[in-house]
Amino acid sequence: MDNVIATHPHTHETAVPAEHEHVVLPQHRHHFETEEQQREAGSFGMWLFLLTEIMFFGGMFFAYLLYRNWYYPAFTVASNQLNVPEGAANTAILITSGFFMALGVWAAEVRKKGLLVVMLILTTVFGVAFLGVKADEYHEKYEKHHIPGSSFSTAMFTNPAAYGLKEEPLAPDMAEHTQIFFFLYFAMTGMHALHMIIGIVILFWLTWRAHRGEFSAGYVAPIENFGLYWHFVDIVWLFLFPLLYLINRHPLK
Amino acid sequence: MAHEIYHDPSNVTNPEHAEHHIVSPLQYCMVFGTLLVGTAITVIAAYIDLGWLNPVIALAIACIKAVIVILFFMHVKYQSKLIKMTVGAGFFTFIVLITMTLSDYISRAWGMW
Amino acid sequence: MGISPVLWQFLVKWLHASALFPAEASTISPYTDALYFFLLLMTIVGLILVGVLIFGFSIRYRRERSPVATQIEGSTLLEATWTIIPLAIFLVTFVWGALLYFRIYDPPANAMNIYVVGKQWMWKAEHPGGQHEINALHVPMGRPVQLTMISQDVFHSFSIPDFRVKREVIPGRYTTVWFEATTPGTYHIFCTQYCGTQHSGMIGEVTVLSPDDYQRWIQQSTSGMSLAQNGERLFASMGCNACHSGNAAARGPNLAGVYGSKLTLTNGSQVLVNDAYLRDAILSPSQHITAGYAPIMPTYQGQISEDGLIDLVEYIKNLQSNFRVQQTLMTSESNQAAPTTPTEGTTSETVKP
Amino acid sequence: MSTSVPTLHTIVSLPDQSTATLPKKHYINNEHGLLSWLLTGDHKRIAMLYLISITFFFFIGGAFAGLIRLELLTPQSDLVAADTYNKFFTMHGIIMIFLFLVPSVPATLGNFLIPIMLGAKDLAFPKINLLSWYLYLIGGTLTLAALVLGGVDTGWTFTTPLSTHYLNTHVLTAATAIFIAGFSSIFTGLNFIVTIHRMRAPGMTWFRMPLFVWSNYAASILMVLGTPVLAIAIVLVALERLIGIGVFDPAKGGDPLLFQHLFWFYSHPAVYIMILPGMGVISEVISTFSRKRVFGYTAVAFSSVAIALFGFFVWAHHMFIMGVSNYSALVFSLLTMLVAVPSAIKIFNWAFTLQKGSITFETPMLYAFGFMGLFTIGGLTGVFLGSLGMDIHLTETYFIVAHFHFVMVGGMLMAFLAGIHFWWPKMTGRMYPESLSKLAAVVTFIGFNLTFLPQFILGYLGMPRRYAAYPPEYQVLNVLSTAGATVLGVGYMLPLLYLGWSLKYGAIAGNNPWQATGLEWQIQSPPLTENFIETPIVDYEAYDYEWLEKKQREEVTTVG
Repeated sequence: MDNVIATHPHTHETAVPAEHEHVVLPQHRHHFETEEQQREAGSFGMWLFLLTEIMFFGGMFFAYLLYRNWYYPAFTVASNQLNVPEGAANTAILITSGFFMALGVWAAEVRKKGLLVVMLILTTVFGVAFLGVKADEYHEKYEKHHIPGSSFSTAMFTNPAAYGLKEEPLAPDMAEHTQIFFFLYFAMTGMHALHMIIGIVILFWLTWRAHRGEFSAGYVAPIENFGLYWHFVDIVWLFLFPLLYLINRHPLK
Repeated sequence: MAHEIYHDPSNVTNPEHAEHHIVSPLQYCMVFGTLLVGTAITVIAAYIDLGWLNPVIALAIACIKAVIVILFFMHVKYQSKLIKMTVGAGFFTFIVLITMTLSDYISRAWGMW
Repeated sequence: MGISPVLWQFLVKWLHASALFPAEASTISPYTDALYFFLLLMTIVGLILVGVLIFGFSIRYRRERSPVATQIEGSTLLEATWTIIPLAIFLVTFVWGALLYFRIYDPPANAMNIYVVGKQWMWKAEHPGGQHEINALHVPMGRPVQLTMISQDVFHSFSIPDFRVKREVIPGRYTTVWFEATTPGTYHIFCTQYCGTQHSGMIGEVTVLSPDDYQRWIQQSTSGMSLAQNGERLFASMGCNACHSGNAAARGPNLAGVYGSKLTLTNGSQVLVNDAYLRDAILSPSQHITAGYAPIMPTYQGQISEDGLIDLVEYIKNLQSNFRVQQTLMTSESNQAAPTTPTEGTTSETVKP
Repeated sequence: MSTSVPTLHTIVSLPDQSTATLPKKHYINNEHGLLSWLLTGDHKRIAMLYLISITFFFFIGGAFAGLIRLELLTPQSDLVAADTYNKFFTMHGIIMIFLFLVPSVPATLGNFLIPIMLGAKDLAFPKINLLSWYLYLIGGTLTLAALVLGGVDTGWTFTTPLSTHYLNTHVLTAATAIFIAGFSSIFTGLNFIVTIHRMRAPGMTWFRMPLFVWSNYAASILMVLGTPVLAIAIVLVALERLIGIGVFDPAKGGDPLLFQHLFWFYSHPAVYIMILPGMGVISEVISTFSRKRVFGYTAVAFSSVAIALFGFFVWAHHMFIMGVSNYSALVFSLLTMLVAVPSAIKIFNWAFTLQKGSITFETPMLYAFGFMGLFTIGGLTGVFLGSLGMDIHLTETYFIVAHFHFVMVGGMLMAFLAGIHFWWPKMTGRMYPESLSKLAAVVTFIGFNLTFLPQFILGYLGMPRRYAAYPPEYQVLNVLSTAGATVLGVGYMLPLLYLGWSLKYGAIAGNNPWQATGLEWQIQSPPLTENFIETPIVDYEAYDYEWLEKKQREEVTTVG
């Protein structure tokens, strides 16, 4: 039996960097023919997972698009209640975090253990900083009664003058729709923050593993794949920031 | 038995396979700088009244930033065609969701139905 | 032989009472049935074709007769055939179906209007003359009837199988369906969209009457107040007439004759004033401000029931002059809640009390 | 190896039963103990775990179907009250769709076979494969919890605002269950796509892959891209219920149709997730039992991908009368007509595979014939519903119930049973009793038609779906349908019994009882833990029966 089977020499025809030769990594899973195959399968799998994330956020982005068109006046004034300086600072913080993550991937690829650990820690620090600023923003919304639900108040939109705002007051029925804006704001940034929290938990774990030297011998797939995830979370924010904070500052008449 | 075939070409070489490319820290720094500049521009642009151009500019900058992140931070520029197509497929389906659904909402206003 | 006569009689009666094909009781039915039979024919021909191929080949090429298979790669010509022919048939079906769709959902201009409110779990029909029916609907034969429908809670679906019409009844939005009944009799009304516990109890009967019977029915079952008259009361008691008084200096636009006209809104867009527009303008006025007026109208969301909205819509629909608006304004100013007995017809719908 | 000379009316060739034994070492006896199963990474063991859990849920869902049919025996709602009936059909729908049909062929047969068919040792991510089984179990357990705690009565479609504001049952539990089961399906799809791209053996080019792999690949794309949209729709429903956010609530300015759009964006492609893998099974079975390469291999392969692609463009045909714009309805109706074409191509290609073949009629082939007939009816009645004007009268009636049961039960379940019988000898190493299984196939076919053909007539009469009570003139057809369901129930119980029996008493199957060409038939049954002793090198096309004959001749001469 089994005469389809022939010996398959494990030749590395592809140009693998010289130091990779002849080293069988302990992390190499033996159902893969080569480490190259394993690495590419891993990153392809990660990309497919990110596709599902695109579609997951896609549903909310569509809801935002729809209701912004329906309730444009409500969305513009509600959006102006968001804290642009904090949002902009957060964008910079997140980009910085992503930058350190990218450097971390590089550090792993060139097998610098100490640098990798430092980079992962920096990534974590900036990620936590992002969440801290976000928490402050949420708190501000809480104080302004802009959290959808029973405590939600449209007073700021029906009577802006009382709050020192220069905007035109909204009709009460339109002001009610600011709640949809704030719900979408919380849903989208909340879902984004949830992804950040999951990411930070994984970062702790990766930092610990990097500290043990697991990624300093040529096995970098977890770092690379986590990097993809972390950058994807960045990208979501890169769209959330203008959509929620910026594009409504000069409403069309 | 065809012993001469050791590797399925499409399995280990193109188009599904790409060399492992290490992006240099210098390149990362440049990307980082571009992203920060982009953020600054988008914030400044938001405070200038450009009418309908405001959202267009903001989203255009966001798209450019996203593409840069995808290409360099996420290494897609150096990846195989397969990965590039995968990324494309994701955004394609996203656009299908948006446009096909929007076609309903837009055309609802056309008639009294 | 062995079957008892009683059981036999029961079986005959039981089978006799069962339906196999719905009655054709509206002008739409023959059109729907024609497409149905075309599609049925397509299915049967397709099934026979596949059946003949499977059985034919199975008999001809069974292992006993054909011990060795002949390998065939495929045939572009054959494959093109069974790509193009089904595609052509499906496209014909598409065009035919689309034409039928517009026939069913495009009401003729002269259709009489009846309002239907769906709620868990009943249908409430409201005739303009003020006749209200629960889980029943009386319509005249040979006259197009348009139903303007809305749900008070969840999705329902209004279906009269014997008329081949059906339309979802949606919360927050008017939908319409129309039919012209051809045969007197009673037919089922079903709610076909699952709407909660008593979904299967949300059924009723539509009674098709000859024009004479219908007139008789209309006169016998009126509640005394037409929808428009109810609307007029509501209009006054909600204080609508304070702004929509029709005076030149009024804070709200003049509503007389507004129905069916084209309005320019503050945002510059042009809209046709129809039932849906009127309803939306009452519930979310800020998106429907007529050009030249300030956005001061409060929302009535949650303050008027769907029935009340229908009354108001029907009132404004029939408002030809502002004479009575101003009359009621004066009476309400003199602390009388509602107008007394309606005087001569300023509302076009008048019903003998 | 195979000693008994095959007779003319069958291709089954089993080893000499007096001397044959199961292989000494295979994936089942490789390790022992419960933990070795619960912590396994072996795709074949996970497939068996899935098979057991899916069968369990199938019979629970089937029990609810039985109860529904029993209630509908009489026009009044006398067996159970209306609210109980509503819980029955909701449970039937949720269990059958999310816990049976979606994972059925991919998670069991696909899991077992795709790595072997590609010549790989395992799926790309064995741990994620195991994780997706656990997610499935959690989803299933939560569904059962919702059931035990008092049930849920939203219908499987969770229509807003009914599900968000008007029902007081365990909607959140059921929604969580579906959310989690959805991720199980995402991970399965992801695993398949990566495996198919990355793990093919040398020589296994795309166009040498069996069509079963192609169809699972297409279904996997739909799983990965569609399921997350369902997830977000479900999350929004849960939030709407919990804190009343108003996105789907017309009273607060939301649009209930937005939920429909998001829901059907997944749930329409989901029907292709359900049917495509079944089509793959049919391709394998038809080819094997007519000893012929599938007619127009490329067309069949690409039609799977075409269905996956077009499948994303037609979802609003579930909403034709629900208030989408008429222009949109036109576009979606036209696209629906286009998506029907690839299915027609497949049917004719299978039919012409029989031409000039050498056909035998073993059980899998009987199920496959059943599939072709029933799927033809199911597919063509779908055209009724895609046609705008016809849809108005037919939608939300028993016609649509009959239509999707023809596709899902008549199509997918027939294909599932065809596949289970076809690969049973490979999975267990033993044959099932042939005559009994043929009887089961015939009983299933008859019972199925008796159950669902009357429902087409009921639907055209206008009997609405989801009715606990109905006008008495519909009773005769309902009685017929219930009678058919009884027969159908017998048809489904039989395989459970004789397949269980065959585990111990079935004849030893040998490596290749069907003389089939797939890689999976060239290894021992049941296979070794890592499938192949050495990585195979593929140097022949799929369904190359001449290659197989040549190989067997060589074997005989070598042994001789």
